[in-house]
Amino acid sequence: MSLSAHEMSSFSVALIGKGGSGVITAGEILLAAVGKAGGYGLMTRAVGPQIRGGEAAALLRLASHPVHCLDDDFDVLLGIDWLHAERFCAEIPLTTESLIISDSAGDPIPAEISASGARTVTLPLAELANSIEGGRANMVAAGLLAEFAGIPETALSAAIKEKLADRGASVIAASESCAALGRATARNNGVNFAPLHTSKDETRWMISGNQAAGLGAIRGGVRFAAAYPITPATELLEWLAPRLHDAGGTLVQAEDELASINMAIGASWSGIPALTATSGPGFSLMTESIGLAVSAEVPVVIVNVMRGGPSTGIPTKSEQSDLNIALYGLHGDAPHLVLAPNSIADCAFTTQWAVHLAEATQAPAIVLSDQFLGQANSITAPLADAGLFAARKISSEPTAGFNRYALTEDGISPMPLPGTSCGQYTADGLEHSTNASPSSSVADHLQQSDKRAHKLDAFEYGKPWADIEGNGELAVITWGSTTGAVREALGRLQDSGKNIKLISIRLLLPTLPQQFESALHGVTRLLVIEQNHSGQLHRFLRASYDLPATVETMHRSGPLLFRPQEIVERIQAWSAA
Amino acid sequence: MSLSAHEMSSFSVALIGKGGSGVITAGEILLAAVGKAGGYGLMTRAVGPQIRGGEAAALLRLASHPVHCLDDDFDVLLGIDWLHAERFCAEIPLTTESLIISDSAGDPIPAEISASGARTVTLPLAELANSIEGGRANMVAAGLLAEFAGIPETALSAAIKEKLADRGASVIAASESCAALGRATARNNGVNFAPLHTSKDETRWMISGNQAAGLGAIRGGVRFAAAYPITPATELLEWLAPRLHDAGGTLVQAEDELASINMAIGASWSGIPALTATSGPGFSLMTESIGLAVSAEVPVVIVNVMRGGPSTGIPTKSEQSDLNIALYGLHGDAPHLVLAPNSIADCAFTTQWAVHLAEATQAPAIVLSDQFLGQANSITAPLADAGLFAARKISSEPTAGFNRYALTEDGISPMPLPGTSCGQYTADGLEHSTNASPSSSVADHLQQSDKRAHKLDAFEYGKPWADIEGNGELAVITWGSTTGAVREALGRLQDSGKNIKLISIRLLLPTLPQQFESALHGVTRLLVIEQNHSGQLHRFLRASYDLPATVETMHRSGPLLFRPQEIVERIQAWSAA
Amino acid sequence: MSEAISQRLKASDYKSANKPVWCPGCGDFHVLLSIAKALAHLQLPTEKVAVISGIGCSSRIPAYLNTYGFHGVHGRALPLATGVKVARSDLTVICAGGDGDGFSIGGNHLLHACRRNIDMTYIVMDNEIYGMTKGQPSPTTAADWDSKLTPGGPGISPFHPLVIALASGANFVARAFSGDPNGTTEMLVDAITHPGFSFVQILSPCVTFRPDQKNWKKQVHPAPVTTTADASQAARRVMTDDGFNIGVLYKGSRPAYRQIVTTVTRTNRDLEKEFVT
Amino acid sequence: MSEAISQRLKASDYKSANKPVWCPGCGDFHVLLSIAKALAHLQLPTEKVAVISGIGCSSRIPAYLNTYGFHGVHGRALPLATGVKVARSDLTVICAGGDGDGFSIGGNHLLHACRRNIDMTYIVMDNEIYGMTKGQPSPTTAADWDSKLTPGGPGISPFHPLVIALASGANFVARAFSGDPNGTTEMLVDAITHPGFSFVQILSPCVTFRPDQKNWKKQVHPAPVTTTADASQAARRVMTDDGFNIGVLYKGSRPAYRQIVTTVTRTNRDLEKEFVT
Ligand SMILES: Cc1ncc(C[n+]2csc(CCOP(=O)(O)OP(=O)(O)O)c2C)c(N)n1
Ligand SMILES: Cc1ncc(C[n+]2csc(CCOP(=O)(O)OP(=O)(O)O)c2C)c(N)n1
Ligand code: SF4
Ligand code: SF4
Ligand SMILES: [Mg+2]
Ligand SMILES: [Mg+2]
Repeated sequence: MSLSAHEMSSFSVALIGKGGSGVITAGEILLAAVGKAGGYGLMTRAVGPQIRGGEAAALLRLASHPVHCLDDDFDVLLGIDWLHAERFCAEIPLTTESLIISDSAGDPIPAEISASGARTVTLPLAELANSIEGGRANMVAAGLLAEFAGIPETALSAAIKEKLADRGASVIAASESCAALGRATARNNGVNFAPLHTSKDETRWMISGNQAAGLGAIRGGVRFAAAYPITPATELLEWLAPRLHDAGGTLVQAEDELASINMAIGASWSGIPALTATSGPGFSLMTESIGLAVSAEVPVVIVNVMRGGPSTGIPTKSEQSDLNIALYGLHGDAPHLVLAPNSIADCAFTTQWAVHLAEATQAPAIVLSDQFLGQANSITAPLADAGLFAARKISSEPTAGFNRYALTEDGISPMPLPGTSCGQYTADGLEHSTNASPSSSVADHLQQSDKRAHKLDAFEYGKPWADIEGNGELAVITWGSTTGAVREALGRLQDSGKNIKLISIRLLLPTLPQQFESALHGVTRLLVIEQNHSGQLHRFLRASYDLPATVETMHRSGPLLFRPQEIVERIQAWSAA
Repeated sequence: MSLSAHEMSSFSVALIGKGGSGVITAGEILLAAVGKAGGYGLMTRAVGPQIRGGEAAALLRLASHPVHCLDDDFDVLLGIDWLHAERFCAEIPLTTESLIISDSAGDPIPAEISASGARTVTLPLAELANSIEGGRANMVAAGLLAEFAGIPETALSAAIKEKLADRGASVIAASESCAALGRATARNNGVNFAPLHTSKDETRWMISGNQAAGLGAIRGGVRFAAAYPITPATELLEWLAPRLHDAGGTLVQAEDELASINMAIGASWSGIPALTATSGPGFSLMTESIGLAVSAEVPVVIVNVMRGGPSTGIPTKSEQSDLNIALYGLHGDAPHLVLAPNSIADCAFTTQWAVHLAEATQAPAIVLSDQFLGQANSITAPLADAGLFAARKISSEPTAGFNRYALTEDGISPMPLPGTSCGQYTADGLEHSTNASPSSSVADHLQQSDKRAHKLDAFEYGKPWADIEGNGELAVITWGSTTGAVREALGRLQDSGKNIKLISIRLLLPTLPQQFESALHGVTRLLVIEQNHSGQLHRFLRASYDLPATVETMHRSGPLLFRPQEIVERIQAWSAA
Repeated sequence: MSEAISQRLKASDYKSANKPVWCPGCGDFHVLLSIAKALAHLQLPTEKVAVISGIGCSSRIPAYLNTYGFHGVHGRALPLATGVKVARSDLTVICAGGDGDGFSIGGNHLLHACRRNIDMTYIVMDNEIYGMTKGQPSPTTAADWDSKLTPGGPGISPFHPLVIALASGANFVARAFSGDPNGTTEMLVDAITHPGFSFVQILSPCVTFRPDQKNWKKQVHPAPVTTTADASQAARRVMTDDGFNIGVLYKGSRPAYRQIVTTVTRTNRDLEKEFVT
Repeated sequence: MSEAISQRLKASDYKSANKPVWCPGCGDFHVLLSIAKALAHLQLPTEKVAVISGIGCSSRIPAYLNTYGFHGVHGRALPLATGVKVARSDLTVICAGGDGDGFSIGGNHLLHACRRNIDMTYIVMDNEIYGMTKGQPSPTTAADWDSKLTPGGPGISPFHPLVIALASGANFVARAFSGDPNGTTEMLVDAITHPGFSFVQILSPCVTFRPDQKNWKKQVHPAPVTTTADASQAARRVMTDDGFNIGVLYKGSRPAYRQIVTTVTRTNRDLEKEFVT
């Protein structure tokens, strides 16, 4: 099988199997192994409707360079078995170049899958596994695929030992034997893939976006989290629970999201930087109290790991459709911050930055991650600490006549923490005068409204507001997880000599007219790409900025994520027009 | 005092007094009296921070033609006393032409008020009242002001009898005597106002926007309401409670807004058209479940009587700042209807229409009223029934293989009501296939997302989507209660020969690109006027429509409402530029 | 149990064609069966029953029944059901869900639904866990039950749903065990026919995240006391029992909440007259 | 009561300069006084006290105290206070509000705050009405109390906040009457010093919308029983009393919920190591 220069550096493989077949475990081992070998990669999973034990798929992309999205199609689809595998069809695109591997003794490949025209090969996976005491077919598959990808034995073996550490020595031994059989089978099968180029000596991290966001939060100074479980944000909270405790903080499980956001606001108001994480339905429940944080000027970070909407929607799938509610979902005029990480790794930086900004501006910051970023596991270079920390403007020695909501030049008023003598005041969601007493006066409302807007508009955000890459008259604007596929598409176009500018907006609110204008300098045509049904970013950009005369948009609802090639094709058609 | 032709037809008066002074009662009597005389008018009230019994002001505009906003300034300010009266300064603009009346024996006029340069006169209000057994100064004031306004004695007397009916004959007699003394004093005081021209024979209604919305709801077919009290929506619910019962329906008081919206959805799903009413904080709590109504395709009407925001904000004052959350506040892509009445009277029509549209499209409809519209009392011509009624596409005899969420041409799928045999299905907030079973498939999500958007986009809304008046290259766009002041300003400009087009949008969502384009036909410059801090309508219009090259905006937060003259001046400056 | 000659509906007639997403062995399968059997016992027309739920494994149940159903949002099943029953007194309304849905996020509605005493039956499939989100403690989870979200345990004592129901005014309070479908069916029949708000806690094991609950079948036992009509006595009993007393613990006689009276006593014309001045 | 020589804070030192918006004669004036007196009795530094509330007439109270305060949104005072106390165990946290705020929209948080048993005091000024919104029934309003929103009365029986608190695990439960500021002060001192979650229902008349409550001063009487440590006994007593028993009805000994341990046992560096593969 001959691969193009580009594709050679990345190898995509899907493992499918029914509940208990261990495809997820095998996928995780492969992912870890590529990391140990000094490569890169990512893995997502797809599951059937069953709560547990239903059919599952591990979707992997192993690479010699950092990757931020799945590839256009899969080089290999391996089915331990094919029960309900057709359900995953849409998520596992195959071409005639792809290879479908199935068990010689198993069921036939479902018609929907073989309709792809991919080449097929049957191998005695189960039989090989059965030849080893305690052997399992998923481990044979792992060995086979590792061999295809060119992952060295040492890396795979280390990954197996780590992953199965708590299952005991005999399970590990059997797994290694199975993997070895798989490797041998691959070598002897006439199928060849170019091995990945990896550099063994570099340290790699294995991290999901939810973990990265948790890490960013702790790095930023968060020491209190309130939690109500919801897919796909739960793991962020579960990751934080023990670690916050060890960092000198705590996590409290709340009775609902109304409680969790208020607990976070209470903790923050009392001086401990605080966060909560949720997804669309829970986020909806939080908006009233996020407005309280706006009015009372209390920093707080809310991570919304977006899933398919509206309503309960599609809890286990990704979509970028909570942009509207994040931007506009608070009642009244309620200036606040909205940020979005644009890669799994960036979840760490963006969350850390969000903590820093919320604290510095005494405002709520909403971080829009999504199911893909949050739940995908990735192999990356270590994520550096951005060095940004909660640095609130504290009033540590207030004097008589002190005004909590004083009108300052930058709109940020020093805040005394409870315990500070002479600083007593009552924080309030009612409109108030500078000295924090409730007021319905025209002048107070106008002053405080101005102040709340101004403090965010006037803040110096610096470069991270957007990732801007490339040059040219044509630009693509995107945000969040879609950036991965867009970036890769633009890279491919560049390889073929076509320069397109990328603007991936990390700080969505407040709007930054000057920065935006200079980012658009020289751009005559714009393409807006996003993963939702109504083109929310596009409308937001129209509302907020002066755009070039020609703007097009590429958007569709989830759960099918954009792949680089469709973007390449769209841009080619667009730029040729 | 000589008045211009325009001003002669409207007489503005403010009555101020401390708790118990009866200024609100006097104001209500005056308002009713002008109605009985065949005139028009409106009245709002302002109160101090005290829960009850604090200082209060009745702000009236009595007129010979329908009025939809307060006038630029007040012809007369009468203080029964002046305790804390300065708090109302901003709301009671006075000019050097205005007249301040105070009690000869009372405290001096506060400096903030007399700073207006208005003429002042002292009259022995209390002394006159004391000359009558059981007499009260507020009734002397009522007589005095009725005389100034040219309201006939019969009308005033009828209004007194009606208002004080349950206080007994002696109170009524004393009040009438006081009023007579007031009248005599007015006649003998050298101060003259041109009397209002009214036509006694026409029927008038006295109605507030909250009542009108209630009436519209019942006319539209609503028979179930769920309630959680909140200022300024409570009166709507309180008005409905006994009347829904008498109309063969009911109102249930819920434990919170999460419950009230769900009760309404449940009732509607089972076949009874349903409504709930709230204000910003409560609306925030409802958004998650409004999204459920979107996904499950259940009609429901939510009236948001807006108040000052963000957060608890200014509960007793008006603002148009919940437009953002109404348009964009649901998570996911969640197409729904947003409407706004643009006058007190229009609260009846718009709410009735909202019920009709929600039922016809099986979608939630949000009606954005506000504190001014809701709580102002007005004298209008009787409000005709628009004849629009809940007409849901019911599936009354479903047959085997029936699909609740079938893909139809207009996107609206016939809905069986519980009790219908063969129609059993489970309504769901999870994404679903046409037969209502949960689905996370790419195709189902896309189809249903398309369907939900399409059914609203394709519906024939007809003319009421906007009030469009006048012609010309210059146009003003506005919405909701601000329309009153804008309309009057444009009327004045027209009187002086300047034609400006008015577009007051009643149906804000879905967007109607064709209708909008034809409304803007020939318009080269646009001014957007609204009552909020961030220019929410302006941004929404930019996001949704192609606007003329030159667009300006006039917006400010509440609670100070726009007055016609400032709009006139702004338009003059703008159109001259 | 009366026996009709023809067209008698069987339990299976109350089940829909949808295959449950539940894990094999989940207690909720038995609850589904018990509901179907109770409905068959009562011979309620399938289209005259509305089953309303929130979100959770257990809350998936409406789709598995061949009745009308509404799978609402998390925690709001009771107000949704309230709207249905107040508007449509002709329907038999069953509200169903989990301990997370009903006692955590939905706790407030439980309080007020009990007070309101609407004629419906509320079934909570209590597995002392959030199953759907993969194993976090619910309000009925023991204080020391270790989980990722609350390492070492939530650290707070589980609360008593039945006491809460009694204190708030539920009119019928029972505890059932899913592993005994016949007993559960009987209790459900009783609950559905009893006027006002009936609350049935069904201990329903989560085999996936609470394998320890497989022991429940050994722990449950019939309540050693008879049904009382004294709420305070019932509350005291429940507060001090071992949590495994199975039976109808309380039956009250408070009148159920009013429903829509569809008679029109005032026309729109009458309403309009109010405004004439 | 010990007496310090100098700098002893007086009750008035705990009051702020803000003038209450309450109606003359409102029971909440006395509650304000009682809180100030209790704080003075305990000689707590003003800046070490945080008073957290929701929305309502009663919820305005933080602004009238010279402590730190947070006037949050309607119904969410308890979770706000929970965040404060968990984060800052050095503060004395008092949560305060009305029966609408605490039992209607906020009912769920009451259940869970009691369970969580955080060391704070929750004061509900119960006037059996929504005062702020001008007179609608609250969960403690009698079934037949007529109002515009519920003509003829809400038609549902009032619920028992104290039983709910007991059933959910509050560690201290008392009922006070605002018209007896000295008795109330004493109870508040007791509540604040008792570890864990203390719940004090203060009957506090709304003179404007419930003029009938002026009678309360004749109806209240000391509870005829002594404080118990048996929650089920206390619950039964409260369920059957006349609602006017004044006194500390229950004192438990459950340990209070954990608070932040600010010791760092794992650095960021340590955390990062987890990810290395
Ligand atoms: C507003 C909201 N918050 C959180 C969730 C996530 N969620 C789904 S089910 C569930 C808990 C389910 O537990 P339970 O009600 O006990 O049902 P079980 O799965 O155990 O049957 C949660 C927290 C959600 N869907 N919506
Ligand atoms: C989310 C929300 N819903 C409704 C309101 C309106 N509201 C303000 S106070 C209140 C009730 C207050 O009653 P209670 O807590 O008993 O306090 P009281 O005024 O009687 O002291 C209500 C419903 C609100 N502010 N926010
Ligand atoms: S996770 Fe537990 S509750 Fe959910 S279906 Fe499986 S066994 Fe049942
Ligand atoms: S309305 Fe009632 S509760 Fe509110 S301040 Fe007045 S008396 Fe007090
Ligand atoms: Mg459960
Ligand atoms: Mg109250």
